[in-house]
Amino acid sequence: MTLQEFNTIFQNGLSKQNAGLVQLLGLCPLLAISTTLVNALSLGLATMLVMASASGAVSSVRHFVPHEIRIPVFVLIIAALVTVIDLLMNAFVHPLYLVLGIFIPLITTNCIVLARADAFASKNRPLHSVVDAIAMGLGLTMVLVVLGGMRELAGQGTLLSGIDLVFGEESKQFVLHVLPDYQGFLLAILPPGAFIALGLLIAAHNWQKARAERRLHAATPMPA
Amino acid sequence: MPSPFILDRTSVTQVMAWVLAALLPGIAVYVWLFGPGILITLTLATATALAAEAAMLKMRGYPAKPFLTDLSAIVTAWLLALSLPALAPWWLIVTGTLFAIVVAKHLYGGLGQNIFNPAMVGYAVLIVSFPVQMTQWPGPLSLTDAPLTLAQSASVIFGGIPQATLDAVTMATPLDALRTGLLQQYTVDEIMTQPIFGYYGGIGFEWLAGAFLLGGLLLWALRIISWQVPLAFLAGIWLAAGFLHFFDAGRFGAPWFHLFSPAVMLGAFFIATDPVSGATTPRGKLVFGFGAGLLTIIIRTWGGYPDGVAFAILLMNLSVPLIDAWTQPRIYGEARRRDKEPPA
Amino acid sequence: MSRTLHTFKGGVHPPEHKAESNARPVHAAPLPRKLVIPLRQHIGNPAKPVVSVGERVLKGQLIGAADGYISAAVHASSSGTITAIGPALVPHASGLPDDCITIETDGLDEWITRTPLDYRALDPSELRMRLRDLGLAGLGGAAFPSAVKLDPGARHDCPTLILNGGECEPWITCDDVLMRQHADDILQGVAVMRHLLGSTEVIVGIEDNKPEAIAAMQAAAAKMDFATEVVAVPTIYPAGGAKQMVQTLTGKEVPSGKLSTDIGIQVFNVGTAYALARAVHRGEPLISRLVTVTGHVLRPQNVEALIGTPMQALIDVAGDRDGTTGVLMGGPMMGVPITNTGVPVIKATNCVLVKSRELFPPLPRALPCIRCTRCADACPAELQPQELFRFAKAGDFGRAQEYHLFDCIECGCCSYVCPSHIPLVDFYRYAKSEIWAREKEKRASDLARERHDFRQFRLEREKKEKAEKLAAKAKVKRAELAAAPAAEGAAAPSDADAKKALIAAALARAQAKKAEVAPKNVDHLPPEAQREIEEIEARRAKIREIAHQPLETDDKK
Amino acid sequence: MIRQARAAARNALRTGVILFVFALVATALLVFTFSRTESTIERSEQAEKLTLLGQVLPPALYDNDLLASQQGVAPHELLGTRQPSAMWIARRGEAITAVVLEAIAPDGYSGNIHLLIGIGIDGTVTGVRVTAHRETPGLGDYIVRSKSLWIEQFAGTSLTRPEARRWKVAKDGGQFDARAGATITPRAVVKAVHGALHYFARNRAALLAEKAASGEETAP
Amino acid sequence: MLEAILVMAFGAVVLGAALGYAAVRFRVEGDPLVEKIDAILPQTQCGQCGFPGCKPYAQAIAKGEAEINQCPPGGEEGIHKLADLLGREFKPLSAEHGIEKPKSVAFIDEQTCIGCTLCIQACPVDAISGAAKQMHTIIADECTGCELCLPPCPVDCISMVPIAEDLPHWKWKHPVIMLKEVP
Repeated sequence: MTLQEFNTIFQNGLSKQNAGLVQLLGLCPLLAISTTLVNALSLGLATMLVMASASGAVSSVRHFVPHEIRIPVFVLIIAALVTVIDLLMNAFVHPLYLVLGIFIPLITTNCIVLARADAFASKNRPLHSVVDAIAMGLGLTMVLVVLGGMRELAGQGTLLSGIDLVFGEESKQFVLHVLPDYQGFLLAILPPGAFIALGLLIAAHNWQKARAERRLHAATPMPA
Repeated sequence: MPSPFILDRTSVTQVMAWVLAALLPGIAVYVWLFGPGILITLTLATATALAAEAAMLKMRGYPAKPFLTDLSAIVTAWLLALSLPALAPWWLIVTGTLFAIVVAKHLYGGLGQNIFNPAMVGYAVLIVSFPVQMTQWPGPLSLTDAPLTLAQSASVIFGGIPQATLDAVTMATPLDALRTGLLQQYTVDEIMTQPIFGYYGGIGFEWLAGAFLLGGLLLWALRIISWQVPLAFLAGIWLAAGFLHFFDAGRFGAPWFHLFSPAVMLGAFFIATDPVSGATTPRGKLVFGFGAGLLTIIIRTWGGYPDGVAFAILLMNLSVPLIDAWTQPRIYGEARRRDKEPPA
Repeated sequence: MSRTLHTFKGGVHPPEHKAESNARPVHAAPLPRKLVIPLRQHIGNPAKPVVSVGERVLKGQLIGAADGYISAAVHASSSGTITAIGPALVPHASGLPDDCITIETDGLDEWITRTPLDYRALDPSELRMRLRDLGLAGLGGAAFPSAVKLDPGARHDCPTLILNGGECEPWITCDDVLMRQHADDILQGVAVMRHLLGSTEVIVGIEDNKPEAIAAMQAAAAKMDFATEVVAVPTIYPAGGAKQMVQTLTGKEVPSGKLSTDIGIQVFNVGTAYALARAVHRGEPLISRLVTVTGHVLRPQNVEALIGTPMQALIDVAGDRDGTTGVLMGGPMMGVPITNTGVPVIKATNCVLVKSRELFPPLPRALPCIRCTRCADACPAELQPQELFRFAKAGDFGRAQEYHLFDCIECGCCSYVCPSHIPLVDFYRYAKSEIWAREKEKRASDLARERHDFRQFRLEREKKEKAEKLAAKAKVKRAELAAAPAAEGAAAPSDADAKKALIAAALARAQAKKAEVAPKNVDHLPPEAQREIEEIEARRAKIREIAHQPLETDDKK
Repeated sequence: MIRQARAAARNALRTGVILFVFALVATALLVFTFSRTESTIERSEQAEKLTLLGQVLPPALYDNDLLASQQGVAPHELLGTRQPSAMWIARRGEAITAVVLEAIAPDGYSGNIHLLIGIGIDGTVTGVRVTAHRETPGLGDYIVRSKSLWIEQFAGTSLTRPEARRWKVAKDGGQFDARAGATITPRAVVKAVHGALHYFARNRAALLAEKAASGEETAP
Repeated sequence: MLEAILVMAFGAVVLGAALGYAAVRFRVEGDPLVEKIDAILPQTQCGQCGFPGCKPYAQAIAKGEAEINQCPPGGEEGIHKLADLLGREFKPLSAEHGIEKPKSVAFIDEQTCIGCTLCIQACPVDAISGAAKQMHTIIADECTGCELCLPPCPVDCISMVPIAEDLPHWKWKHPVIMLKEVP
């Protein structure tokens, strides 16, 4: 894998083909779980983990899978991996597992995982596929984190609340009370807030893209 | 420049100005009931709306003058202000107005493009986000010692007041009282003996509803609104509430009580009739209004928030494209259904 | 006897402005030095020039012959010399030039021989052809060839004949004045129409803001030998629209996509009846008409203008004023803006309306649509203008058609009432012409695909035929060769015979090659030609169909 | 036709086998993980429940295995239950010190509020927690411990402290304060806790006797 | 455990076999997509795309063997329509296949024409009539403006005449409402 390939894959994952902002895949967990930063980050990382292992697995067996049963095979692989992760989380980070709840098994049906398996991993070498999955997962996590941060900040004026669910009681000191004595803007935490915040994020992303294009246009002189 | 070359005199500005004028009787009764505080609320909402409108127009590259003078932003501001509790804190007014103008109106494309009624979006955002503040209504005239003066109102709105003081002034709105009473297993008749209730609706509140009705009839007389939406809306309320009341008068409020709440009259004549977010075909307007009325009663009876008018109208806003598509009227020269020739 | 009147939905009440021009006496406009006569003044095929440059023509002489069924002839409006045949500016919304015949008048105004027609004696179809050659077209505005409308068609008769004196557009009074002055002649024309259409009922519909015209028509009707009902209809725009007039007078609606003749009703403008009377009784072709010159002029009035007279000449008659901001042909609701006042008066010119800032203030800036549905309330076609606008603006022409775009009569009521001042009619015109253009394009590409496929098929077939022919020839040759030795007697086919067969085959190949060099198109001309003829027939049918559409808007004021 | 069908059958066999192999591998993976995590998960779940019980029961009150002491309780109006609910017995040494009851406040603003109520042997509330509710966010949800300390005010109350007429929210003249604009929810909770205390008082003997018996059964 | 494995295995076998059988048994021949693409293409049959006609190009696009931006007569509008139909991204017209020109028809200068019939053989839609040694004429209504008749003409008597906007072809323009300020 060359550096250039690596760069292209990462650019696609983080911005150009970003799962959350451009492809709009996997919105169900994206919207439901991004109430706080910690939740968002956890689900994002879990999804990334599933994606990386699923893509790697799919890519390694891609030559043995006939075209007509590729979807069942991919779903089988993904479902198995998700169940494994579900069990592991249940065993080792139980409080967080309780919060993320049904959204962990739901990763199975997260279109972004299957989409990458089918669109990329089934056509590329394992290393590329894993890198692509990580890039995509990171892109999704990024969006989730920003969304979670926005909603948590606007909704309850804190950041990193619930960190104790992951790192134990003593990590509670890391919770940032950004706006002390904040009234709380409930809408941000409720489902409609998720849609509005995601809409704003997508708008910002498009705006930034359009601006970059305009700059590029202005920079290259028109051929005579 | 193509034909036609002459125009009727009516303009958007005129239409909006009449809507504002028709709100005046309601505002007058409001002042009589709750004191002049509403004037501060209206002014604050108007100023916020105009500032937000101007800023958004500038950002979107539209000229400010024709759009600021169309008065649509002020209509939104007034409708929202009249839906808020009297003496609502200033930040509540500003937040709601900003949301109405910036998100509900301009992010959807500005005048004529908003699929939801902006004032109701502002209201919904506030009730969802700040349910406590949004349900603190001071008691109307006859139930409090004396209405607050303008200066006192200003200090309440801007200064904020201690919880205890507010608790002393506020009381449950008639709808709230009914709901609370029902949850405590009282019957409707028992609840209706509380002092907050008047002849038909809440004491004082029913006069406010009457004033809105008056303004609405004025708009109808001027042909600024059509008869279909308000009539269907009120019919929806009356029939739905009447059905439930008939079914079990002990557990469901009387239709007149529901009809004579200010929110219903304001909603029927000023909000559901908003042309931009409402249905456009004659039959569609009937469906739209009736649906909104029905949903209002459903939400009032079983929903999680005290009033349902705003949510009902927003929900019906959503279904407008469908309603319009399904209720396309017969055009000139098109066979009426009964005239249609049987298929050969 | 009074008739139950019906109302149509919608309509508007713009200020009438009729009094300005209907009080002054009618004069004939002075003979201009130059007449420009467009060949396309009517709906349908343009007339074909039958004169050449330099030729002297007499007043009333045929200079452009009708081309096909849906067409009308054009005539010299005065005597003089043809100076040009070719593109010249015409009154059209596009401002584009069109083919015209220019005559330099000699001032003699010398008539050709005019022969009145004995319409009762003539065969109806012969009479219609004569009327077509006399250039008769509807004078209400759409200028549909009258001969076609006078054909009752498959129904064989048209029981109801409506004479449209609605003239609902503001400012225009030419029909009003015509009815006041020539009521008898108009009814003479009606007599001819009755005869051709076999009508049993004649109704004249006149808006009730023209009492003098109603009185004049009633007086004239009393003198006729057939019953004519002169009915005052309520003044509302567009009461003079053909469909609206039909509904007001009979309560019947013209079915969408059909013609009023389909329900046994035909509608003519009063001016058309007058022109018809002159054509039949005096043998005069349609070379002049009554034109209202009004608006920002010193003496608003009606003038009798020759077809081809520059509009500026009429404005001069009425008295040009400073402060003119533009000129319209027609009324303020449906008129066409004229960019150059040198354009000629044509058969469809009912009014020359001079604008000024005071009379026609500039239209205010348009705001976005707020879906208030005032337009829907005003629409006489009972459409949903706000939806049509949305679809037209977005280029969603399919949906626009679903919402009955083509039932729009472009009366302008929607634009008139729009509080956002949106030029709605413009959007409908845009959408309609875009749809027509696309349909044309699609037909062209379908034709190209079909022809290409056929060509592929033909080439394939030719190849196959050639191969078959070759094989058959070789077989014949081989059979001959085989037969010869057999006839001779004994020997089995020898090597020499095989050789001969080969040579024969080669010969056949060479011959076939020769055949191939010959032009293919000639070979296959007969079936090709047959196909072409069929296609031409199909196209004609299509054109007929297209030409029928505008009928709906005919006689609109 | 027949050839096509035969080709299809051959392909079916091939894909069937391949999918079968994948399914086998995936299931094996799952079985392996499950067997390795099973015991840990069970421990986590128990710990979770224990934590919840611990919140309504001061640790000083018990030294037994609370989870093992779980018992069924028949539905009762005072508990607001329509289905059998659970109850846990706390012991210190051999003596029963407290019970934890499940109760439901049916008249919340929007539906049932599920409660866990710890009651000492002397009829004093040791703690109350809301385990599930659907109250309006921001309006009625301050009854949850993570949103506010409101629920803590029940600790130490009993049927007599305060007296019956003061078992109400402040707005109705009682001892328990409630936030302005949202009195329905706390009213429901207060009523439910009061009901549970009555239930305990009425069935105290039966409950404890039965439990003592069953406790003996489980004791070594 | 065994139960779970059995259920999984049984399901897998059945599903896999069904899919494998269906994939071969119900394979769909022919492609409705080609028809849809062909309907968008202008039917000029000019071959500028590198395929011998519009249909072959449509087939190539459907198979993914050709880009959507190889049709100069279809122009930007055509590319946009194709992009919408196929869910691909818009690409500007590829320069190597030609540039978008105004719609034209061929015109034969009748003075120069020697009647060689070469153009007749080249015309993909049989829009030229004439015979050997006789002057040829373009049937303007049927000419697609493909320019394929230009190269074979030995005397260069054919020229492309752009279709001018005249009154019968005039269209109403999209009305301009100035809502936004011009920056």
